[in-house]
Amino acid sequence: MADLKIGAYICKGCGLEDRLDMKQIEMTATRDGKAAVAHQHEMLCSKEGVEMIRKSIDEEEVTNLVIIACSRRAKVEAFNFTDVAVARANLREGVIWLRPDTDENRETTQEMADDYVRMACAEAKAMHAPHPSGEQDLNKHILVVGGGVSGMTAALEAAKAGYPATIVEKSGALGGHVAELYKRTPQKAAPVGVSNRHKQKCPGPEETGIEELIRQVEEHPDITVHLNSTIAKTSGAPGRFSADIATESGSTTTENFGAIVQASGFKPYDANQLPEFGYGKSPDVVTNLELEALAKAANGGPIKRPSDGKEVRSVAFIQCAGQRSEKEGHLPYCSGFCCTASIKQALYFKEQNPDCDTTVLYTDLRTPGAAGEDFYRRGQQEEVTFTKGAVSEVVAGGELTVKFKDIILGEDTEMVADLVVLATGQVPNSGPDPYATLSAEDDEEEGGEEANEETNTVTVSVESILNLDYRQGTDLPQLKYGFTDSHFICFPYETRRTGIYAAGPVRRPMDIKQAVDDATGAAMKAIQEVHNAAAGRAAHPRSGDLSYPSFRKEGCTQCKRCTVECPFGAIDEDEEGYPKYNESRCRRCGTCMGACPVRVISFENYSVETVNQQIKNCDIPDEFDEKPRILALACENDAYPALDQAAMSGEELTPWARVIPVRCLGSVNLSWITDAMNSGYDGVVLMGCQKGDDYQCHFVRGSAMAAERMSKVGDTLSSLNLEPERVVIHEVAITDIQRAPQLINDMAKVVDEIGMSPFKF
Amino acid sequence: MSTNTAMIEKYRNNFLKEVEANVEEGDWVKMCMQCGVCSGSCPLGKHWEHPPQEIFMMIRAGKRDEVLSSDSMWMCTSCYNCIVRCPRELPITHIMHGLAHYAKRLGLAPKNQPTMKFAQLFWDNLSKKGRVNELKLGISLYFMNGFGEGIKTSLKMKDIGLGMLKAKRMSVAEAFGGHSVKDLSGFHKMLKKAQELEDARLTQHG
Amino acid sequence: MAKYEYSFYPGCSSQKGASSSNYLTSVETMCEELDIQLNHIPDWNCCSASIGYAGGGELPRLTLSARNIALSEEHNPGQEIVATCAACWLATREASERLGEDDELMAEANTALAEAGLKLKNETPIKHMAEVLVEEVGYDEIASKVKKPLEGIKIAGYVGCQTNRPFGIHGESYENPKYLDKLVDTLGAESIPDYEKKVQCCGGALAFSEPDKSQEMIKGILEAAYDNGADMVVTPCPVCQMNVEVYQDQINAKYGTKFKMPVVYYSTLMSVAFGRSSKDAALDGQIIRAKKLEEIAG
Amino acid sequence: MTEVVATNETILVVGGGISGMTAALEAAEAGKKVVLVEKRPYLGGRVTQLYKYFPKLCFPTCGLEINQRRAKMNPNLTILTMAEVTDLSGEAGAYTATVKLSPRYVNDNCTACGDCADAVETEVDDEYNYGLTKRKVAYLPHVMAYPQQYVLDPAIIGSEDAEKAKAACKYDAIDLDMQEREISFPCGAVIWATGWQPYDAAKIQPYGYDRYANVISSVEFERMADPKGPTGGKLVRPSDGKEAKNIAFIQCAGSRDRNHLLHCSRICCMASLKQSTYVTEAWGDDADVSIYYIDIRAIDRFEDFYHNVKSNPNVRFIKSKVASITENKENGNPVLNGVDTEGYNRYANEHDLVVLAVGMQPSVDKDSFPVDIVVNREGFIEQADGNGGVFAAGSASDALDVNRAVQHATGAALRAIQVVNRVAGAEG
Repeated sequence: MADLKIGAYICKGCGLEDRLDMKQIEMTATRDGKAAVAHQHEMLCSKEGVEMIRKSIDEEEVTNLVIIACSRRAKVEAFNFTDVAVARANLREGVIWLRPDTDENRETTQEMADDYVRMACAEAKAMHAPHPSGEQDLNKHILVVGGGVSGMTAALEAAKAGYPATIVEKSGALGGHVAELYKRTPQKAAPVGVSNRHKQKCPGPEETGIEELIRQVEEHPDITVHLNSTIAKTSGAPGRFSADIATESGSTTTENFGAIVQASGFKPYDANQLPEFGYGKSPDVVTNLELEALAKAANGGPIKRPSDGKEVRSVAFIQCAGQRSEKEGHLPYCSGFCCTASIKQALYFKEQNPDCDTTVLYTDLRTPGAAGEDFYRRGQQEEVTFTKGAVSEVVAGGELTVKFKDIILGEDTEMVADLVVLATGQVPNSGPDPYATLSAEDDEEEGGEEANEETNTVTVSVESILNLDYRQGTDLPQLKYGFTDSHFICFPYETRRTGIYAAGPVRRPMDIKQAVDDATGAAMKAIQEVHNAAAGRAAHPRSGDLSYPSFRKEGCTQCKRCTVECPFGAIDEDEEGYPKYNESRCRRCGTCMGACPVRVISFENYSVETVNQQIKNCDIPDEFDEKPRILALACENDAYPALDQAAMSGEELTPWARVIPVRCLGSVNLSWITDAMNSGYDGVVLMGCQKGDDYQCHFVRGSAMAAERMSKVGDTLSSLNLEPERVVIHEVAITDIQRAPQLINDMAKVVDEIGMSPFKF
Repeated sequence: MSTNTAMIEKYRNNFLKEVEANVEEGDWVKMCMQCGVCSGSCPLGKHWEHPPQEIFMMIRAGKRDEVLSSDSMWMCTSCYNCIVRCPRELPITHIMHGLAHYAKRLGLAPKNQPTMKFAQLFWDNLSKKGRVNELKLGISLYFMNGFGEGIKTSLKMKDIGLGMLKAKRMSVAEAFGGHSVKDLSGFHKMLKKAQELEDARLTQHG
Repeated sequence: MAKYEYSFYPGCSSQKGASSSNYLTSVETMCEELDIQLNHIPDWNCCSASIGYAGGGELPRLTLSARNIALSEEHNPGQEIVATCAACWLATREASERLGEDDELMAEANTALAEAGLKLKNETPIKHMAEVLVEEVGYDEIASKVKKPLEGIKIAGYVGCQTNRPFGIHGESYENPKYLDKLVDTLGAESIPDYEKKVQCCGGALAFSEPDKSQEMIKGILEAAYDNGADMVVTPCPVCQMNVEVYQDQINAKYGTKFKMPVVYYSTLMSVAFGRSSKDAALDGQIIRAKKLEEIAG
Repeated sequence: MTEVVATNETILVVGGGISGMTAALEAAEAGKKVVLVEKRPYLGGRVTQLYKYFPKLCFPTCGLEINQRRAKMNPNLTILTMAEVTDLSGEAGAYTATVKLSPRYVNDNCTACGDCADAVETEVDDEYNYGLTKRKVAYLPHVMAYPQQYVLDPAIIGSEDAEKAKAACKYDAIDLDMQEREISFPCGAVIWATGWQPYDAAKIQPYGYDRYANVISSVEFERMADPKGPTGGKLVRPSDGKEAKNIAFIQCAGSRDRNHLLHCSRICCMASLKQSTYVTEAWGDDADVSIYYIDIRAIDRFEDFYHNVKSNPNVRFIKSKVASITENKENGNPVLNGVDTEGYNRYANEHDLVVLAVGMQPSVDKDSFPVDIVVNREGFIEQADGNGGVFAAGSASDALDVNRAVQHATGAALRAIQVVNRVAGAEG
């Protein structure tokens, strides 16, 4: 690699030229910033401007670029030079758009600009162009855990795209719970032309199609199926997963995979926890899944009741049985599929005998979408009776008496039925929550995960599904009630274990149609990760990032902070107790870097040093200049964009502020604060994302970690005899367009009150 | 055995089926999703002991006597607000008429229900000559609750009557003969046949 | 050959000496001016309106309308049926649709009709006169016939129920139909577009059996008309016209109000606006005289 | 916009809302060439007009920032804005798409400095705020709009303002001679992500949206709650600017209704629950929220959110489809008339403001797809073999919330990849 040579490229457009002394800017870049070459351009982002830079890189052998123009969020496509290190000085959104255009402000505005030029040059100097690690090759093989409809769909869809899949199914057969169904709810709404008049029927129950799906899976040349098998051990990382597949008989085979889809499905809710509904007291009280067995047994004939084999002439369905309830042992959530499932099952009886009385007792009938509402209509068309009632008790006897409150007629009443079906819910079949267990061992883990623990009222399987040999536990982290769902709305598949994607009811309760969609999406993400890993690219949210953390073994004290605090469990520990990085598990947030007390962790283009150099190279006027300096460390995902938008919206920012974007507040190393304080800054403002249950941190725990660390900064300050008010941390959302600059301006007021820092030299 | 007891025999606890088979548009009742828009739309809603949506629920709940002996259906003024607003397309007005008619046939409708009486008078009046004789209808109406009542009502309506006469919108001539269809026998045979067919359907179900 | 020709179903109340005979008079005048020829359905019978249900079951009632349609199809073949009475129109059109979608009923209806030597084909559209005016004739043509604009008269357009629901005039909303207002404006009078009671039920069916209940609703209709400064109310429905007009004294007596609001038919307005006499416009049929119209008609 | 370079291995994504963006990015990040066609001048679609997402009450622009960054960095992705697919011929693996490009009158030189907007005077209704505010005829649709380029409203062409805008631009970014263009290019698979539109509230006549100022739609209320919105985030009444504290939400406004949309729009219950938190957040104990509903459909884990809202004493739930709305002429309050079906109680309730939870309707009318495709009677695209290489993504396929739309779109990306990979295999 050529020796470091810094090039500064200065844009005069967007009013920069009118507001700033460009000669001065260039001088700052060359004199203070040590830029070997400097070029100005009327409009740097124009074709000509970009060509000028390109030419300079090629002919003047520039290795590290400083783009002195607009925000790093603007004109990204234009300044996207991948072969060199690029730093950007934000003089447009960062300076002139946030400062009033008046003579008395000209001086401070210029100082601001000059500082950002110095900082960017210093940053550039400490940067290297990131290069892919080549840590793993392309492995297109997808491991699918679970052979139900979700797992089979994931495998099949992947294989259809040319990615071989291996299914590991615990039981002796493919098909999962769907194989236990007599029929499934219709997947489509009424076609064009079907009028609403009830004489024209909406779609009814249909074949499950599971046999066909199994056939396709079994016949596909690129799909391997292991039955009666479990995952004994999973090690490695995306692109180089290694899984030990153990059969019941005890034999184990080890295979390598590029990515994993976990489709371990759900466990039926244990109805023995519903004695009030007579379950266990009468064989004629069954769960919705048990009813499917009866229907299958009847196989088109009349459904008989278990107790005496008498044909069922009246049946009551109790919705939300053990669900949507705060009661001990009940599921607090709604399983989503049960309303349509009960309609479907009522139609099993109607299909046999239209005179069979079928009553669905519900509180809210939940049949969403086009297909859902049409299926509700179909139920009504076949004369299924829907009664808005809250069931209190089922009394077992010769025939069953269902006691309920009719909410419409406002009366306590009862009905008799030959058979009672409990619409019970789905319990996720997930492994132990790594953090629920970890938090027992590690104090650090509490706080953030408390919520998780207390909401885990549902009894979750303690049996591991994946048996990951990760430092941070054997299975996918859970969110709530044992579901492994991601907490993102916009990015539903982003789990906290890169390259492992949950699909189906293990992720959230769902019906067949959603499970199929979900599994297809999970397969998509797995395929994508296979390619990311091979190319050394980061996955969401820093998609495409080639930088990855490395550490200086000599300096490491084996404190384990990095291995414990990594939100993604990317870092293991080697035999000697040193951190062992797994690049393709890493999401490049830098939380490890922020955690490291001895500053040995860094990325090529983002390190303790790159930020430290920016802090140090900001010019600190002495006390008597009455020109304080306020350092703002802003999350690049939310706080920094908020400041950009503030600039576009004409908000004002104090001229004392110097803002440095960080990948995540989790990457903020305490040393930056102390160094800033030592070098005379008067205040520090940290701006990160919301933490806690509804966290908005794109790295899940980054902002929470930062908050924990900062809680200790007070001691550092007092040891320097500095007022604690000088360092504040705020949760800032991307929409805080007025608030974001205001928070920094507030610090300026504070400094005004408590006075300048004594640490100016 | 009265039709009523016959029906109870046949349908036992399933009033919904009874309604489907015997009440005009009764097979729509099952489609109600209990939103209540009909009840809220009825201009006479406050006078209903049980509004339509509740009646539909009562039918499903098998509350036969309460429904059929109810005064509620007779409150319908056929304004069609419920029909046009019903999200499930139930012809509620017709169902209410159907229920009222069915209740009356079974002799369960409340005695002396004024609208029932008027509606019957109206029907008798029109079926006699094929066209309504407003004068006779009016008179019989005033006297439907007996002679004394009749005189009172007549006096109360006197001014209106005079006004109508004056405006030639009422004619004493109507008292004698009055308007009629020409093919009266054909008309009566037709109605008789229609009635037979209607009864047949009922008894066949019953 | 007239410009428009229809098979006409006048209905009981329009007969000589009946409660809306004045409606027929003004309709005939209006049609003369608009060159609409009305061929009466020979020997038509009562539709049993919507109140016939207590005595008449579904089939007998449907058969009544079936007979009228059958007669029309036999004697006025190819002509659309037009009714001026809301109840007549509704009952006939409903019967036609119900029989159209239920073969069993259709067969039974024809069995009964056979007794009177009739057969229902049920191929005839059934329209209300208001539909004819709005959809066939159109406001422009109506405007072109106006000789005496009804200037200075503020008129509340009261559409009521059965002309409006469940069928109504194409393109109009059930809650806020505008065609009467447009018609009023077309005739040179001042309309009240946001007259809030324009589709309020007058309790027609219960006027006799439950006078208190219906009169309470009529009171609201009249109050709103006064509140909006109306000189008179116009309506397309004989039941509405009668109810809202004739009970005003009783309502005044009961509630101490001072209602004296003329209630006229659109056909009366049009006859006057078209320059015809009070008699042709049947203004003498008003129980509460519409003086402002009489002045214009002269 | 330069000509599009595409082959039969290219995936065409129609619609740049959250679903289209997701499908396009997932495919592009898996190494596929993708052309993304968006009708609006910017990406993001309807979610850019939302203030918050349920159930986290986080901000859509937060995820949009990430997706925009993904789009900016990805060389496999070609984005065409102000573009519409007018024709799609051929078959799976070999389609030809015809796209109409409307003139933006602003080229890539634009730096979003905003000088043109300052220069022009004419203002028109701002569709971004559903016409609740005006915008200049030279405008950036919203502060985070990407591409970050201004747009000239066609209305401006030939006017004085046009010249003013051109004169104000220092970067020669305004090109008044831009013409509508039509381009054609090949593609192997198509992802149809044209999304949804709010049901026209005026059609729900009993509720008088077109007659009463204080009856508004849920999408309008969403803009109102946004600090960047027409009222600066203040919950006030359109009629008189009075603070709206007593607010009613009417569920199934246009949904589950044979007079309007037969389907359940799925999101409206959660949307109203979410919006009720705007009210309780704004007014605390003075907030008075009433939610009129038939069934509250807070599916799966959303139940928690419902549970939390229900536990707020200032939020009432009334099981009733409101029959009609009238207006109290004295104070302009909408009056809701109906029956509480739980025990039959009639009501005539006055509120400061009424929000109609309008349903989701497919953006594309069922008869105007440029390609033969299977739709149900509600106009949503059904998954069917007959659709060849065309795959629906997001709410073009059903009424879906954002999370499920993204989930669905991710799957659609794979189905498209299967097709183009077959092509690649065949072509070796």
